[in-house]
Amino acid sequence: MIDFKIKIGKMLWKNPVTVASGTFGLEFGELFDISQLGAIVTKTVTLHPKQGNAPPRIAETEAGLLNSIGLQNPGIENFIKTDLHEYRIIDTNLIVSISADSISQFGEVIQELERQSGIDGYEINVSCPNVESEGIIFGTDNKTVFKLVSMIKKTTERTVIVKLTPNLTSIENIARVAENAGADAISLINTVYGMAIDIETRKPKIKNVIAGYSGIGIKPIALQNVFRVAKVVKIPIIGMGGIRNTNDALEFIIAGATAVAVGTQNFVNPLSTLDIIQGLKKYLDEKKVQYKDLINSVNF
Amino acid sequence: MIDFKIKIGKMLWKNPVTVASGTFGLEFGELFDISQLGAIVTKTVTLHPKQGNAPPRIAETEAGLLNSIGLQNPGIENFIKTDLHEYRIIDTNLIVSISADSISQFGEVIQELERQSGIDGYEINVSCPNVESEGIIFGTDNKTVFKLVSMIKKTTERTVIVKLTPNLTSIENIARVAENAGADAISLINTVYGMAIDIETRKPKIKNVIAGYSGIGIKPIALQNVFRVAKVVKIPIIGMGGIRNTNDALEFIIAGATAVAVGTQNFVNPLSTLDIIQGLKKYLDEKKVQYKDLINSVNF
Amino acid sequence: MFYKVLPIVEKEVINNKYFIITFTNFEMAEQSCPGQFFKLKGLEQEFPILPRPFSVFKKEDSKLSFLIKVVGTATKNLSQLKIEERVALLGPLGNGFQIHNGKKVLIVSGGIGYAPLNFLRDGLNKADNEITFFHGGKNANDVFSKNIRIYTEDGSIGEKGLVTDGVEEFLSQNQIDVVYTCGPENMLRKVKEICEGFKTKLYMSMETVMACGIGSCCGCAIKVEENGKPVYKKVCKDGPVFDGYKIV
Amino acid sequence: MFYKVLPIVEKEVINNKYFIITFTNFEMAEQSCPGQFFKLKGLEQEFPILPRPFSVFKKEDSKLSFLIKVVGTATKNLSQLKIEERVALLGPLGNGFQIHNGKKVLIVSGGIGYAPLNFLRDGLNKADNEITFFHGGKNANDVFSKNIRIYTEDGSIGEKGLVTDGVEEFLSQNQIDVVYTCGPENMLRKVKEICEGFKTKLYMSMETVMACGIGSCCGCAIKVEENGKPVYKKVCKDGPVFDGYKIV
Ligand SMILES: Cc1cc2nc3c(=O)[nH]c(=O)nc-3n(C[C@H](O)[C@H](O)[C@H](O)COP(=O)(O)OP(=O)(O)OC[C@H]3O[C@@H](n4cnc5c(N)ncnc54)[C@H](O)[C@@H]3O)c2cc1C
Ligand SMILES: Cc1cc2nc3c(=O)[nH]c(=O)nc-3n(C[C@H](O)[C@H](O)[C@H](O)COP(=O)(O)OP(=O)(O)OC[C@H]3O[C@@H](n4cnc5c(N)ncnc54)[C@H](O)[C@@H]3O)c2cc1C
Ligand SMILES: Cc1cc2nc3c(=O)[nH]c(=O)nc-3n(C[C@H](O)[C@H](O)[C@H](O)COP(=O)(O)O)c2cc1C
Ligand SMILES: Cc1cc2nc3c(=O)[nH]c(=O)nc-3n(C[C@H](O)[C@H](O)[C@H](O)COP(=O)(O)O)c2cc1C
Ligand code: FES
Ligand code: FES
Repeated sequence: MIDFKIKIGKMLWKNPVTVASGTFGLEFGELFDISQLGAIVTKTVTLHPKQGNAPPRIAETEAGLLNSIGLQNPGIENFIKTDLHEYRIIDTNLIVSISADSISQFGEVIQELERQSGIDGYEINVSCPNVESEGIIFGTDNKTVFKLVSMIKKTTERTVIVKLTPNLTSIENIARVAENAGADAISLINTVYGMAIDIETRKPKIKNVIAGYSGIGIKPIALQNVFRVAKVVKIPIIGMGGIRNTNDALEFIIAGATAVAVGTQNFVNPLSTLDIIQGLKKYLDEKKVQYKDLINSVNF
Repeated sequence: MIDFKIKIGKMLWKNPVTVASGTFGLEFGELFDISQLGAIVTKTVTLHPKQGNAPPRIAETEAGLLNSIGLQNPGIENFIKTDLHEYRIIDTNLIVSISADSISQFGEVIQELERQSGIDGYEINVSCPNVESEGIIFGTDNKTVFKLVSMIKKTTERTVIVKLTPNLTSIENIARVAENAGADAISLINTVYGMAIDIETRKPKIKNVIAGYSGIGIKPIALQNVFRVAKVVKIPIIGMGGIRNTNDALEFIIAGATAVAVGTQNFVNPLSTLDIIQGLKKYLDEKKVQYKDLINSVNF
Repeated sequence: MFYKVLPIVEKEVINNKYFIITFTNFEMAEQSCPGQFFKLKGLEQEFPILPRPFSVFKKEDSKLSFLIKVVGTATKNLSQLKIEERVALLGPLGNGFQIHNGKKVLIVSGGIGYAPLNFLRDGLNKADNEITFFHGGKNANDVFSKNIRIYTEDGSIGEKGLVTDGVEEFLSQNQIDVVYTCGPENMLRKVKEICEGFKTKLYMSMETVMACGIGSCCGCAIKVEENGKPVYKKVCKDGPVFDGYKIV
Repeated sequence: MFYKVLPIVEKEVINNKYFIITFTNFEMAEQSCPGQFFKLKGLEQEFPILPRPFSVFKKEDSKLSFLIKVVGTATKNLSQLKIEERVALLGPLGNGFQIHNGKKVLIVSGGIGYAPLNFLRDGLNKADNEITFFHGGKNANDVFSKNIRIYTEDGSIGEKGLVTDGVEEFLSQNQIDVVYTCGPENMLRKVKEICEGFKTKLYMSMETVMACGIGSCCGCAIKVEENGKPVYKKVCKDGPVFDGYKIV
């Protein structure tokens, strides 16, 4: 029997496979038993409801997907009343992805969630603008990340995962800062800035113009980010960015990820997480490797 | 007759199509008359010869190319004796791409080249480490770029193009800095950091581990960089990153590029630059647009 | 809703723009109602990445058919598949058309909009509706049935003109309870305008680019009026069929 | 060197691993010498992106043939092309084998390494060389000619064993001037070791991943000894054939 239980912060995962925030929902439960996942990461929720960006919000490029959903979500109060009730009874780890406009608003969201049972961890989505500092993206500013993560760690005993954006000069620096501030794990990468134009109409293919690029086209970028971060932090990494199948997942694990998340591929094959869980088992079995020996095992 | 002569600094280009540094060489002259290009950009040359990185240097990913050539080149002296002699007699603009370890070494390279005729411009490749500042990549540090470009502008009357790396937090800032320091044009993007692993051997597919990612997979990234830079600078932009055909080139032009460069696609179809020149003519003709009205014409 | 990989069991090439592919699956067919759709992707076809949405065109016992128009790469790839080749299907998805009983209904179809409306007709027939079916296309190639009132822009078959020309005339001469429509945006807008005048019920099947197709990603947003306010609805889950008057 | 889009004029499927495709072009054929190669890519096949290098396997008047082994996506894609479908060809590329006159030569081929050596044999024949041809493969499927000395690992045809076993024996019993070889890395290393003992000339055709194929990108570097020092050479332009003793 292959054992690939892993620990992410205080959480024990039965396997290292989860889903990327925003690409998954309770609807997948109609297709398979989602308690089979190592963890479930919710769509990002915010304090107030968000109606999201004007459409078109999705466009396919030659080798990936552009999206600009604009964090459409019902707000924390409605989230608690609706989705959370269903999520919490699913027998696996529940990670709520959260975002906010300011550090204090992050605090408010966490406080709301702290009153709720059934949540195992938070994923802090820092890929959005901080209104308190001229709209600079939280995740690109070391000081802000330090303050934010420190604050959150004081507010909760639950596992705190910081989800990094790749759109910056040094992913190592920000990862170190997150670790120093007490983050239990790091997940990366969020989408890469991207754009596409319809040459007939000269309109941007995404109404919001600059969008988030995901899918197979970003895999090499995601991998190098995971690899670089794994060299500088001790906390576990949840790797993502273009993972479609077992082989892609293995690349991330070898590069340094303790767990992997599937995003865009959920839209292609909604069962791909299950395929990957099976595929990883098979690989470990055939290669007679222990899962922990596979993590961060690039052979130079 | 379609007229798409453009000005890049002091250069007049007969059309807006050139090649990306490192993906082209005199060898292409055996396949077509390369004086038909708006300009030719040489491989990056350095002061001293460089033997380049250990192989494998090239790996194909699902949607692009990874390379880590390590700036293999014969050094400025040999370049002048060999390639430059052949390039200078080609009846189009010649842009020599240069790089160095330090600002002063950049100066030495330029001084060597200033003694040579037949060069129309320099492309300053700032995607490499600066030994004078702990190996930080030149192109990610505003102050260094300012000093470097100012120095070069004092050294030469020729057109100075700064080629930006996309691996940073704010491409706008560095572009503005380059413009303020006197750059005549900006070219972007250089390759994106990327990586791939062979899951059988667990070896990185590129010996040097982290490599430069190019080709269609980076097109959305390149486009948004061009678009963002076009909003903040007045000097012309030479756009590149994944351009394969006329439609791709048009996206860059609409996003804000005055000229476009073909890189990886030269390896797929060595005549693609010619196809694009023809294709652009046809588009302008059919749409009855002036080329200058197409540049930076996103229709929101 | 199911995700299954199924072989193509029948394929009919209508002309160089349209084809029909058929799959057999009891559960999927059983659950499919008119107006619902599936996401389809050839199993070996890596790019484009996203499976594409296609309405159920016909259901016969366990057989599900899709009428597909070749417009870009994904549809071209599907058109090249042969019988026995495998396709990944996700569905049935979305909310179909509401079917009333014993009404006088008009179906207005434009181009490939015919696909869901063909299946709808079967449903309406079973509920004893009195159906008039108008279909418009650019030319004879865009016509899939001769049994209905046809308009083509070039007049190569049926009446020359836009299908909406006929709709206006027809509604002014007939008392119609419900209008069902699917087709290009311009046509939908025009149909809505016309129907407003006659105060019919109006069901419209909408299209947007889709990612998940099941309501999880919020990618397929469309602006719809709700309690007098514009809100974003998901075409894949709240639609694709909407009250035509509520589309903003 | 030319870049041309040409239709496949002949296709021969040898077994499920190997096939031969043939093109007709006078200029390309005229310039091609044994050991040279072309980059090939199906015109409609977008991914993988890079055209792949294949040695000239046979030349007959204006006809150029390539023997291709299916190993990954690009070769699989090529294998699926039918006669008349178009392929973009760039070539001939690289430096071929040096052909001496009237020598005793041994050709040592492993697997798909047979491709350039087959064409080489024709060239050597014209220059009055006395040729012995050894070929090794995993099994009978890896054998393309019966007219030569065959080794297979499973003994399903020819002698059972590695081709290099035979080479050792042969060189110790025969006075050979020149050895030409192409095949998997392990085999090349072993051939080199053996030849060193017998002081034959040794020409080796090497493989690396290639991007431009014409000497512009420096992507295909290989370490070779030059004036006693290791330097990087371009397999696509300085090779693919190298003095086997100089490979580091
Ligand atoms: C609910 C619904 C039902 C549909 N039913 C049918 C049908 O029965 N028969 C039929 O032929 N077509 C149907 N379509 C349209 C069909 O999905 C598109 O024609 C198809 O996606 C085009 O893909 P492509 O790669 O060939 O073209 P592309 O070149 O990719 O795109 C052409 C156009 O197709 C649309 N499109 C592209 N990607 C997507 C996507 N991921 N999701 C949705 N639309 C996209 C866009 O409007 C785009 O401009 C339906 C669409 C929807 C939303
Ligand atoms: C000079 C030369 C001559 C060759 N002649 C022949 C021949 O006559 N017949 C034949 O069947 N094969 C030949 N090959 C090998 C052939 O090029 C590879 O098998 C082919 O590129 C594999 O592509 P793929 O996508 O099917 O496999 P992949 O899965 O992409 O790769 C399998 C292996 O092929 C090699 N490869 C991948 N990409 C490239 C590339 N861009 N350039 C070169 N090699 C690559 C790598 O070693 C890789 O591990 C030759 C190679 C070279 C360098
Ligand atoms: C449609 C869509 C919506 C997303 N929404 C969110 C989100 O709400 N919060 C978040 O942190 N990341 C979001 N992401 C980013 C993904 O979680 C993931 O980091 C990224 O897509 C890279 O993984 P992939 O290539 O496997 O999709 C979204 C991605 C997509 C494609
Ligand atoms: C093999 C290879 C070598 C390159 N060498 C250089 C170089 O020497 N100097 C440079 O500025 N950019 C170099 N580049 C980057 C390209 O000039 C270009 O910026 C990048 O590849 C993006 O364009 P593309 O996607 O069209 O290839 C190289 C790219 C490749 C693929
Ligand atoms: S396509 Fe994902 S919510 Fe509709
Ligand atoms: S492949 Fe470009 S130099 Fe050899």
